[in-house]
Parts: sequence; C-alpha cells; structure tokens
Amino acid sequence: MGSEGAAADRLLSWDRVSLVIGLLLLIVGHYQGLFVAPAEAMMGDVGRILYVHVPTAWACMLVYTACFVFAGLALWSGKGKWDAAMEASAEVGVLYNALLLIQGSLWARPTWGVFWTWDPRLTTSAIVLVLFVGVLVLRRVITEPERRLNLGSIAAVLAYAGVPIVYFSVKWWRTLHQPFSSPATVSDSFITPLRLAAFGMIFLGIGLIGLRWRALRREVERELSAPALPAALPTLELGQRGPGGAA
Amino acid sequence: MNEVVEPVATGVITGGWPYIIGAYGLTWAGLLAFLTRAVLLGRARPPESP
Amino acid sequence: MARTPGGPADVLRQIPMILAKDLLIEWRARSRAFALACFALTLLLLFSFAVGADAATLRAHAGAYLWMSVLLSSTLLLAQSLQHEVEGGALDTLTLAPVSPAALFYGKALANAAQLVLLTAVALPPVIALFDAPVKEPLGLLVLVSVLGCAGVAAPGTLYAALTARLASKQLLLPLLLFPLIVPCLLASVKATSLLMSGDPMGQVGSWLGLLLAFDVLYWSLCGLLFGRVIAA
Amino acid sequence: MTADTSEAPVAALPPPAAAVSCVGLARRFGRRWAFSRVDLEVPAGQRLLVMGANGSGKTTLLKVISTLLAPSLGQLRVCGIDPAEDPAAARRRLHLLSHSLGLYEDLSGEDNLRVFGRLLGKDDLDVDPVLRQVGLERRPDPIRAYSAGMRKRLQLAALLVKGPELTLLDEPFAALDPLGCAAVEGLIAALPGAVIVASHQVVRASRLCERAILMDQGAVRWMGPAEQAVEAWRALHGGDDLQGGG
Repeated sequence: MGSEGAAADRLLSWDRVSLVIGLLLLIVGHYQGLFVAPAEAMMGDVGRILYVHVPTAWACMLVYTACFVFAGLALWSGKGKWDAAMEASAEVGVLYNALLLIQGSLWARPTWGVFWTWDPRLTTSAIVLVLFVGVLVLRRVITEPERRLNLGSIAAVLAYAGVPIVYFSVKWWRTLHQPFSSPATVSDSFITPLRLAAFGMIFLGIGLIGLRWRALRREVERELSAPALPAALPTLELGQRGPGGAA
Repeated sequence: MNEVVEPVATGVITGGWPYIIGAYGLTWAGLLAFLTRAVLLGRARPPESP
Repeated sequence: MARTPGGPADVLRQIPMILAKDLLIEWRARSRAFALACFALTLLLLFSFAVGADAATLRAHAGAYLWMSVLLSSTLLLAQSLQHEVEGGALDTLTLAPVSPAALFYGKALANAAQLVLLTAVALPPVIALFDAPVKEPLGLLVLVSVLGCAGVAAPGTLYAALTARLASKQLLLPLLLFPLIVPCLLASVKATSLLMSGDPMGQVGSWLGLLLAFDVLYWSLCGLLFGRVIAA
Repeated sequence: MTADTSEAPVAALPPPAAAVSCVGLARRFGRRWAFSRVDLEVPAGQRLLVMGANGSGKTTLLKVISTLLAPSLGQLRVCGIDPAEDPAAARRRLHLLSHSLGLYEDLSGEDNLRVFGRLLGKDDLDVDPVLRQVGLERRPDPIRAYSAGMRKRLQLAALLVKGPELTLLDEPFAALDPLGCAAVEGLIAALPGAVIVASHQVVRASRLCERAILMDQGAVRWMGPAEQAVEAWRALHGGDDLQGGG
C-alpha cells in the first residue's frame, strides 16, 4: 500500500491492518499447503486445493452472515453507514462465493471426473451467489438513496434467511435419490495450513469489507445526509407591483 | 435414470497439478483484482469533497 | 369508535376484502387470465419439443414440466397483480382508506396463491395427457402439494413484485430475485409431484411436504413483516 | 405568516382542532429539498388554495399532509392527530385526490365504489345516489374506457363515499374541458369539511377558497385572502396569461 503522504491514522486504520495480516497469513498458509504438508492419502496432491477451498467457504459464510447483520441494522436504524456496510460485505461475499465455485470445480474435475456435481454445498453456494448478485444488481438499479437502503436490505435479509432451507432441500434432493459421496474428512496433520489460510481469508475479508465500506460510506452518507435548508425567501408584498413586473 | 454423473473414487489420484495451480492462481488473481479495484475506487474523490 | 386502528382485528377484517377485490379484478379481466393459461400450456408443448419425443423421459419429468410452466407464468401474474396497484395510484387510496400493509400483503398473496393453484389445475390434465403420466397416489395429496407449492411462490413473489413494481427494469429484476429464492419450493414441489405420479412406495412425499411447509411458514411470516417497509419506500 | 411569534403558545386553541397544522414542515428527496419551512394552519371547514408553478413543491406538500410521505423535518397534525403516532386515525379523517386515478382500471365505476366502500367499513353501500350526485350514470364497462371528465367525477364520488373531514385536491381541473371544469367546480364547492386545493388555475380555484398561499421554490412566499390570490400570482410571475378565467 504505497499511500503518498497520507496521515498516519489512515496508514494504520483497522482495515489496512487486517488486510496485511490476512495477506501474510494467507501466503504462509498457502505455502505450507502447497509445499510443506504431505500429499493426501486418497486424493494425492489434488487434496492441496482444499487448503484454499475450505477456508474460502468458511470465510464466505461469515461474510454473508455479516451482510445479513448489516442489512438488519440498516433496516432497523435507517443509517447510511450500515447500508454501505451491507453493500461492502455483499460484494466481498459475492467475490468469495465466485472463487469458491471456481475452486470447487477445479477440485471436482480430477477427483470426481466432472467439473460440476450437484453436491449440496456446491449447489447451495451457486444459488446463494445468484441471490446476492441479485441484491447487488437491485442496489445498482435504484437511484433514490432511502429506497435503496430499504429495498436492498430487505432483499439481503430474504436471501440470507433462505440459505438453510436451500441447503436442506438440495441435500434431500440428492440423498433421497442416492447416497452422495462426501469428500474425505480432514485429518489432524493437515490442520495447520488449513487454519492459517482460514484466518487469512477471514482477516482479508474484513480488510476488503473495510476498504469498500470506507469508499461506499462516503458516497452513501453524502447522499443520505440532509443538506442545509434553503435560505428563507422574502415574503411577497402586494400592492407595489408595476405592470407585469415581479415584486 | 439420473443425469448426474456419479463421482467415481479412483483410488489414489496422481498428478493434477494444473488444477492445483489453477485453483490457487485464480483465487489470488480474484483477490488481488478485487483489492486493486477497491483501492482505486477508494482513492477516487467525490467531486464535492474539499 | 371502539375499533382499534391497525390492530390485528382490523387486519383480519381487511384480508378477505383485499382478496375479494383482487379476485374480482382478475374475474373482470378474465381474458388476461385466459391468455396466461394459454401461455402455460404453450410452455408445456415447448418442453416436450426441447426434450424430444422419448416417451419414457417425458413421463419421468412430467412433474418438472408442470412446475416449470407454472413458475415461468407466475412472474407475469405476480407483476400484473402489483401493476394494478401502482400504475393508477390505487395503492395510495388503499393506504389512506386506511388498509394496513399486513392486510394488503396477506390479501394479495392469498389471491395470487389462489390463481396459481388454479393455473396448476388447468395445466395438470394436459400434463397427464401429453406425457402419459397418470397420478398413482391419491389426488388429494397432489392438491395439497399444489397449494403448498403455489403458496411458496406467492409469498416471496408478491413481496418481490411490490419491491420491483416501480423500478425501470422490473421485468428483469423480478425473476432474477425471485427464482433463486424459491429453488427449495420448486425442488420440493417437483419431487413430490413426480413421486405422486410415479408412485411412492418409500413414503418420501411426507418429507417434501414438510419442507414445503417450512418454506411457506418462513416466507409467509417474514414477507408479511417486511411488506410495510417495501410499500413505504 | 406567524413565524415570528414568540415561542409561548397562544392562549387557547379554538374547540375544534385545526384540520391541518404544520410547523417548520419540510421534505427532501435525497439531497434536494422539495419544500421547507412551511408553517400553516387550516382551521376546520376552511378552504385553502395552494398556488405555485410546476416544481414549486405543491404536490409534495399535499402528499406529506396526506401522510403518504413522511416529513423530513417539522411537525404535522391532521385534525389534531399526529400521523407519526397514529397514522390510521389520521388517514381515516382525510382523503387525497391526486393526478393519478387511485382506482382500478379493470373495474367499472360501480365496482370501484363498492370495493372502496367495503374497505371503509360500509358494506351495504348504495352506489346509485353517489353516482347521481356526481352526474355519472351506471356503466358496466371498466373505467379504462372512461373519459378524463368521467374519471374525475368518479374520483369525486369515491371522495363522497369516504366523506372526510379534510380533503386534499391536487390539480382537480387538469385534463378537463371547460364543461368538465364547471361541473367539478360545483362538486368541490359543495364539499363539507376543510379543503386544500392545489391548482394552476388560479382564477377558477380562488373563487372556491377563502384563503390562499403561493409557493415558490419550495417556500411559502405569500399567504392571504383568496381574493388577492390572482394579484399575488401576478406579483411573483408577472403576465396576464392566467388560465381558468371567465
């Protein structure tokens, strides 16, 4: 972050600190996952994808939860800062979610022989991605700030509330049909890189949300803030007008 | 009839490094792209700010 | 007057009025409903053309075609139902009557659900005939699935139709927001319908009905709570 | 305007609460103030004309007074009720006729009145006398096919069904021919209760009212007896091209 001559408090703001911590943890975690941890017994080297995939999934869930909380706060308080936080976390959630799907496909191809499988988690995350993309699109379409706050937050709350039911429906859809093979559970020796990368993704997420929040909040709060009342116009006096002239 | 290809367990999978590199590479590319965009948008000053 | 304004009694009194009003409007403009039914039937034909003439495949997916055609028609119906209120400013008259937002939501959602059930009923005989998929289980169960499934589409559908009614790109946004949300409802309805058509020796329909019920309870309560904020915005 | 009076309240309010009283009322959309600093008191039964060019804030003011829009600043009381506390009670006492129809295009006039009556708790409303009162005969076809004048009459019929203490009329003469204007004028003149009319047709509307205000860029620039309304309009906007004369 080469910020030219910026104030010290801006350099050390919580989002930047979190961003740097997240990037460092992620680098260390991924290095360990790629080069230090042994190859997985069943999946071989391909199992290394889990060190990037699983942390993304955890972080993604947390980011969406944050988005839901911010949406609730925005609805409850009507404050622009929560509206901005909602949008920022929805953006980061969509980013993580998209990455999650890409990683999932790349893991599924060598493991299962297909890029896509209707695994409940994969399917659910695809549906949730579309839901939150919808929320972001909705926010872009609405120009009036108060309306955007209300409608955007309502859409986010509805989308998030549906996640568990989406998951269960997809799971039953598969399991009532045929048993679905779950990926191997994670054994102890792989936990360190997983944990490092997970905290890395979470801190990075907090940092990214903070970064976007800062920018969005400036804009949203400016739009929502009350400008000064226009100056009082003088009261019109009658009886002094010329022919057709204004007073 | 089910249209879904059933995942096959083929014993120990060997190789697959292109997929691993792809997964890590695309993840980092995505994260850094978003970070760059966020920084750029954060730098852009609103017109009315002093 | 003793009447408590906006209280639960007022809401309960107003729900059937809104329901009756919406159904009256649809009855007076029934040529539109007829066109919608024709659209749903056209979709059924299109599905068979798209899939091919293999009788076994068509029969296996008859439930899917039924619900897809109802679902695709539903956005037109839902958008129309909120269009009545918004375009002529009737919503303002209702608000000033005063009708409580909860009564408005439940009345409209019930009216929409009723119309969707009717649409399902209209589309069912052609599905059975076209795809040679007779109903093997009791018909009452299918009615239950249809009611619960249509209710699941109607509640979030009514809310999202209100949410997008004043937006420029409403035709695009309503399905974009609604369809992913009602995936569980669609899944459960299709699965239950297929089981009822092909026979259900394992007794799996019950769990799908349970899922539909959970979905309905969640969204009928949540949307009722949030509808006031939507129309106030 | 009585904005300069000291903060001490006036001795006692007259027994019937004012139909409308606003203090420092203002509404904004995003960064733009639609109107601001509106202090207004309309006693029960009084008729007030709200004049102003397009965009002067008339329509928004009427929407805020009708409780359809919440004020951004200031206090509003309708018939002595604070709409923020009890919107239903305030709404039961007022009605707004806006530019938009406010009724259902697919229903006939009769159906519309019946539906509206039922929502107001008048289950066995006899629509014939009301229709006769506004000079509309029974017509079975949907109001999609009605002319502008018939629509306006129907809106007034809905208003008569409700019979509010406070009537808000936004441009009641818009899109009407001279004959329709005269008819609507007669109906408005016969309305009971307080009435607030927003109109460009200063000459015509001022005959119906006792008092008038002139709005300009979201502010009340003048307030006085309706007889001086035309003079006030001319003082602000000049010219003699006032509509609705004769």
